[in-house]
Amino acid sequence: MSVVIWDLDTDKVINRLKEGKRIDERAFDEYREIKLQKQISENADGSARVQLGETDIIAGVKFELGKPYPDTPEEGTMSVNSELLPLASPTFEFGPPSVESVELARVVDRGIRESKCMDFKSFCIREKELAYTANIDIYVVNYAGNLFDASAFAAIDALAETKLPKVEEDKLVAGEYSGKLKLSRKPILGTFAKISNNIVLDPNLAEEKAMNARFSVSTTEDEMLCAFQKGMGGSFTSAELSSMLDIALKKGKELRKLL
Amino acid sequence: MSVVIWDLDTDKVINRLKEGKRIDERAFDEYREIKLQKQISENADGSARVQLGETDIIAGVKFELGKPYPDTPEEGTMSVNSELLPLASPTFEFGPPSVESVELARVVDRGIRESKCMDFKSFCIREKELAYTANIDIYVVNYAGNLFDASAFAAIDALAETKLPKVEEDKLVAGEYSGKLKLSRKPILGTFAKISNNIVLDPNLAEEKAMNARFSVSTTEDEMLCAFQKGMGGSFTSAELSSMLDIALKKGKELRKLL
Amino acid sequence: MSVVIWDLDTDKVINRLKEGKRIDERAFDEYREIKLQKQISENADGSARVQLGETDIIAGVKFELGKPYPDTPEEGTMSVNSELLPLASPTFEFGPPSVESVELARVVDRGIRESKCMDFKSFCIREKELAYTANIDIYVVNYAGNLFDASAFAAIDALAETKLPKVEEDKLVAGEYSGKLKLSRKPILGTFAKISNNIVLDPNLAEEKAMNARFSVSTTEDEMLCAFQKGMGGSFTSAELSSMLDIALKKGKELRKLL
Amino acid sequence: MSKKKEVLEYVDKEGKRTDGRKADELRAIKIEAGVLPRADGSAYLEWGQNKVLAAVYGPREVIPKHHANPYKAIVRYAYRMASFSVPERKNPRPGRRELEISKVSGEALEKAIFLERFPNTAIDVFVEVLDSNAGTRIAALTAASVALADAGIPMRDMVSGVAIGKISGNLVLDLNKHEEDAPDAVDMPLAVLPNSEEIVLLQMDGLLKRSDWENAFELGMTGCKKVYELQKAALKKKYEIANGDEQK
Amino acid sequence: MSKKKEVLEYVDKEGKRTDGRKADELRAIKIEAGVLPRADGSAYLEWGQNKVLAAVYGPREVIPKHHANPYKAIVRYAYRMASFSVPERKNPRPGRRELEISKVSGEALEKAIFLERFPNTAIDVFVEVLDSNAGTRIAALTAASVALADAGIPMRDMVSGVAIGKISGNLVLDLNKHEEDAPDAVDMPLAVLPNSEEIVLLQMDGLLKRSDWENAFELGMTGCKKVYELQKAALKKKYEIANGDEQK
Amino acid sequence: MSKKKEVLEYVDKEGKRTDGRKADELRAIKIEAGVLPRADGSAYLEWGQNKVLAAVYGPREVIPKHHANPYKAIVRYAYRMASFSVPERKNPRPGRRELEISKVSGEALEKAIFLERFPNTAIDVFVEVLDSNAGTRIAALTAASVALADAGIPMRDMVSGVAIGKISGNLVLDLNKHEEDAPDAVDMPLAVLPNSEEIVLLQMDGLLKRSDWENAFELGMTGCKKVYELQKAALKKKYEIANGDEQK
Repeated sequence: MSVVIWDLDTDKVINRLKEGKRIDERAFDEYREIKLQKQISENADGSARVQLGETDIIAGVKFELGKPYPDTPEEGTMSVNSELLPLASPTFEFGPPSVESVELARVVDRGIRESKCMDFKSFCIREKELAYTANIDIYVVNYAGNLFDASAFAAIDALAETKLPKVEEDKLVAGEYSGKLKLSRKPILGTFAKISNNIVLDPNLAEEKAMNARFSVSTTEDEMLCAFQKGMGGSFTSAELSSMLDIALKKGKELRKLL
Repeated sequence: MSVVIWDLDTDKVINRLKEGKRIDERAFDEYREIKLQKQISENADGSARVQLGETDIIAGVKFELGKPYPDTPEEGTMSVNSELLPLASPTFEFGPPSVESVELARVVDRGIRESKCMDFKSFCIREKELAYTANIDIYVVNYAGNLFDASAFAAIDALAETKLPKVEEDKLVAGEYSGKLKLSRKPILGTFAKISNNIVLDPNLAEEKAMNARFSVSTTEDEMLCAFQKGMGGSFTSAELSSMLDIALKKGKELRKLL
Repeated sequence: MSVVIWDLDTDKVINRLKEGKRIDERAFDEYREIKLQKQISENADGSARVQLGETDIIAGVKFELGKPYPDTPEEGTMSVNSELLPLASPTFEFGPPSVESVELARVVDRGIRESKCMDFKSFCIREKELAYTANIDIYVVNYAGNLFDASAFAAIDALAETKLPKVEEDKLVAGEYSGKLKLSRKPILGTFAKISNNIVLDPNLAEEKAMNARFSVSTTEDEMLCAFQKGMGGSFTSAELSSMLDIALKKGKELRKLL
Repeated sequence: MSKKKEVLEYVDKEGKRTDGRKADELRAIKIEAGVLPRADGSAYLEWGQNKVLAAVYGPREVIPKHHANPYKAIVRYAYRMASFSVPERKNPRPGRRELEISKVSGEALEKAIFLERFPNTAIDVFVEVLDSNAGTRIAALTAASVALADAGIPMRDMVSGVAIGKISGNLVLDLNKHEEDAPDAVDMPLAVLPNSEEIVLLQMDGLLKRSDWENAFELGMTGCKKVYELQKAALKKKYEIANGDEQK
Repeated sequence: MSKKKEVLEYVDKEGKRTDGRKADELRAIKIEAGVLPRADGSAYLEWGQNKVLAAVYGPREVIPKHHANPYKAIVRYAYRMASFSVPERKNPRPGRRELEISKVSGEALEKAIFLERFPNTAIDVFVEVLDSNAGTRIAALTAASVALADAGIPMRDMVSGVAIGKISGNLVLDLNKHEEDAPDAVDMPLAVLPNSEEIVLLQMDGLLKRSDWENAFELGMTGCKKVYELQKAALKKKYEIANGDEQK
Repeated sequence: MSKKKEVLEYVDKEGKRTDGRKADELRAIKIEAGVLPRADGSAYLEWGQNKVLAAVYGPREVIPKHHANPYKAIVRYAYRMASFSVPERKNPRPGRRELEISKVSGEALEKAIFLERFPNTAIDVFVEVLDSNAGTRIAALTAASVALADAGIPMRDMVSGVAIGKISGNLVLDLNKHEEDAPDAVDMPLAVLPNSEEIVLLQMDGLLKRSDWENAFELGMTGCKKVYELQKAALKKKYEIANGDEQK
């Protein structure tokens, strides 16, 4: 029932690009429709659901308490985890995290962490002894291309809604909060696919299967770039990079307004 | 050397049941012969071996010390683990716990825990800080049907023999004890197999292979039911349930006398 | 590119032994050439690289802090780990430690530990609370026979170069040291292969494939034996043992001079 | 001092529970079929605070092949809780509770499906719990049953479920977490084929009297039938929408 | 202060050990063959406080197939300790010690079995330690050897074992845990084919003089031969019972 | 109080960095090809304090077979750090960082190799880091590229890499660990095919201005070309030695 013949799709994607068109008629620098649902889980300290076209992501934030790392005794930390749920695609399976899932989590992590949007010092409860860890868990529930941008968007949206749980006797009090998490920036990830020699923003499933190189960049409201990730066996030129950076900054601004 | 043709056995089981008989001539509500051996391991804090027909189970109890859970700061806890050892059957293999082994451990666990036979408050050594955990480990050494009842029986028998190890300087003193574990109840598990439309107690290996539904209930001396588990793809009617509950209560009383 | 026909090699090994010769012309009690490189990693607290013929081993020592075991409250400890890296042979794969890797680590461990060359009491920082653990990690980077002796030699050499990291506020200070690790003995492992009825020291790759029994003994400068390990499906006589022990003591002395 | 020790009034004199429900009243249930485009069938379900997504893939090839049954399809059911779906963060790896629930839930679906029509295949059912407040295994199974129908898999009947509870001596339907945490609470998840009233899932924790069984089952059956109506309505709604689309 | 530092008299002037045994005296050994009906062969063995169950399955198909040897059967040996068989609870997952013991024990059995008669098959030997007090690997191997014979697997010889020890300068047989924990204890597990006196298993921990080897081996050999007689007796007893049954 | 807060001068008025290097100066690099006899190709590389060993096996059979690609060879790249190669002991099991670096590094090699000539095979690249001080992924990839050439695998071009950094507002090449730990440090690992100047690996951490890209890339390209010369020299040296051997 889920038979997909990628080669045919790939041919179609490439042939349309030759005519200057994408198979779903979008402009080369156009995102699919984005739907955002906030606070989808009461038990989460923050959560969001993002649908980017048919790609569907649930992100939730949950704090835990722990000891600060020895080299940052006055700071808490964050951790991003992702699961490509078998709900989301006939090709996803349970098991240890795939390398794709690891890359997804780490790119989302760096896009947020390197923007310095969170003040990890504010996570510290007692120096050297007790600090919050923000666990950001990303669940892919429908896979239709560009998990990177949809996941990063869901993560930053969940964080924007996140409250810090109350701490009593060095334990978290479930369901009680001591304030909102402050975000000084809202980084937005922009991911491009290179297909033949065309570069398109926000590849859908068929485009992802046809792409030979991928590039992602996280951008902030103050026009900074805070993480790059090039992937796949193909290559980019310096000029292509320049162009993608410009588009990502522009599109990042538009997406940030949706938050 | 261990070739077994289940289909033939299944036919035989079903044909005899049509004649109102079980293949080993037992009554429908009759247990196989039960042999009980107490204290089979000196290093265990409590142990027992139970043979139910050819099914052969070793259970041992071993305490550890740990921190109470935050929501029960004045209580210790228990944990049941089971292993379907490759000794026990040509079909058992080493590896991560099979789902059958997980279900076995959890049904035994609930049969004991939900009877409230143990006073977990008595496991507490220092509130919020130190409490006993009773590890009940079940090893299946010969598999000949109805692991549930044999394992539950071995577990409760091992617990009935269990002594609490002495604690000094917040550590367990190996081989020294501070008293016996108190059990306010002795729950007995009763497991039924539905084969065609017949329901039999204590299925043997051939009957288990022929069964399409399974039901287990844990009963106590004060005639309480403290855990149900329905398994397999078949179904039961409410009336069948009523009848199994009555038999389990009656048979539980008989088995409890053997402890 | 890595096709190896072992049977042919095995025949050649056996035929040469019949003529009283080894395929690489060594005497039966002769080691291959040994090259030793010290301090190959600055981040390690001690490290060494040993090439025994083409067999190539990297060993590194790294301390961690932990709680002493309850039964030895005044002692630290050591732990040996080995990895048969896929770099080292077309037959090695990533994954959980193979039983060969476990045996290698344990034989190296016992050869060192049982010689009592380290004073584990000197590893204790605060009784019952804090002590050093010496992690000795062995990486096989080229596999050409007799991993046991090469690994044991690399381990003892790394230990001979090892410095104890400074401890401040119960934490290790990276890159600062409080003194050298003292070794009261330098145990040397000697490994023999039985091929047909010949016994040779330091088997190379082809000899290992042809051997039916293996024996290893660790010897010290004060002529003590401190660990035996017999392996493989073949057998030894008591007289063969006597002879191997004598050779190992003699050759151990020679190798110890290289340290 | 411990919260569990407080003597609580779980059902007041007028028969009202702490959240205002009557003994036989279910929490609000919302079901939507066909919500995940990649899956062969899917459903989203809210049951009080519980939120679950269910997806069905299959009948499809079984890998590895020796797990296949030459006489019928096998059902593989995976119940999982999102790490943030519970008050204290759950380790993302599946625990023993999730494995057991997956086993009995998959078995509960078997009788409802014409498995014998699809030998050598697997029907995979995945359910993810996004938020929870007691009763998630039944919420998951209810959603899974709708997702199976949405996938067009031929079924004898739906599987409809509810949990029966006992608190402070009263049999009630569909315990919430506050009630489930009562010191003497009994929790009995039940799932049936609503037309034949056959029991396909039954578990129970707590101390129950023998004489309670018949009443508890009867109460549960009325709950299951209410759930059944909601399941049918969700499927009908999707069918109407699909039909409407076609007629446009 | 530490217990290990106390100067202990492990062997008194009359040559008696702390548990009353003489230097060359084994602890009480009891062996029963054929105790697990599902297995092709099995044995239960008590050796002092040590208690082990051994089962043999095979020769049987090797899965995965590329592990098979086209010239002979492979022996797969699993030594495991029950979590409660030791003073401090053991993690149920097999540790590195168990894996190493399994490796050398399986290898020790190879020469005793006519493996070449069963190419492409596996002979699986499983041993579970239920209680322990020093010497379990030898107890396990001794039981395994009886279980192999009980399975009717053609053997050249039994494998019989014993541990030789040295405490306070005295060579003794079969250390118990108290002796094994002595600060200068040497422990040397040995297993042989008793008829040919070939060494098939040999390990040693502790500091031993070169000149001790020959005496240690001789002492060990006498112990192995005693164990061999007990193994034969257990098999004979089972054979007689089986025979008796047939003649009824 | 924390060390990171100190205002540090990372580049002085004369443009010198704390270790005396100029902005566009690489640390000392030493490359040796063909160092591991069992491997089909190998290399040892030192880059400042970084030390790595790389080995290549293949093209060889893919197991399991369904991972193979019928149109071209697949590249499997494993970057691992020895437990003692970092200031604080690393758990020997591969972490998520190692898995991600392995993925992007393997992908970076694909375009350099004529993969289409070896359908259904795997080219396995293993790199072990023995000592580290910032920049190990680039050191590893540089060594891997030499090992591939040493294995005689037909290549379009080498893969040559360098990390570009930004500290205290200055773009510099090849950050060391001290520089990388600066509070405002930017680290941008880059790898290219030096002849076509195509980018095959690019990552970046830190806050970078848009306008920095072009300058950063240009700086990186000069670094990559220096590395390329060293790679070629190492291969030439090995070839000469090998040739010399033949001519003896």
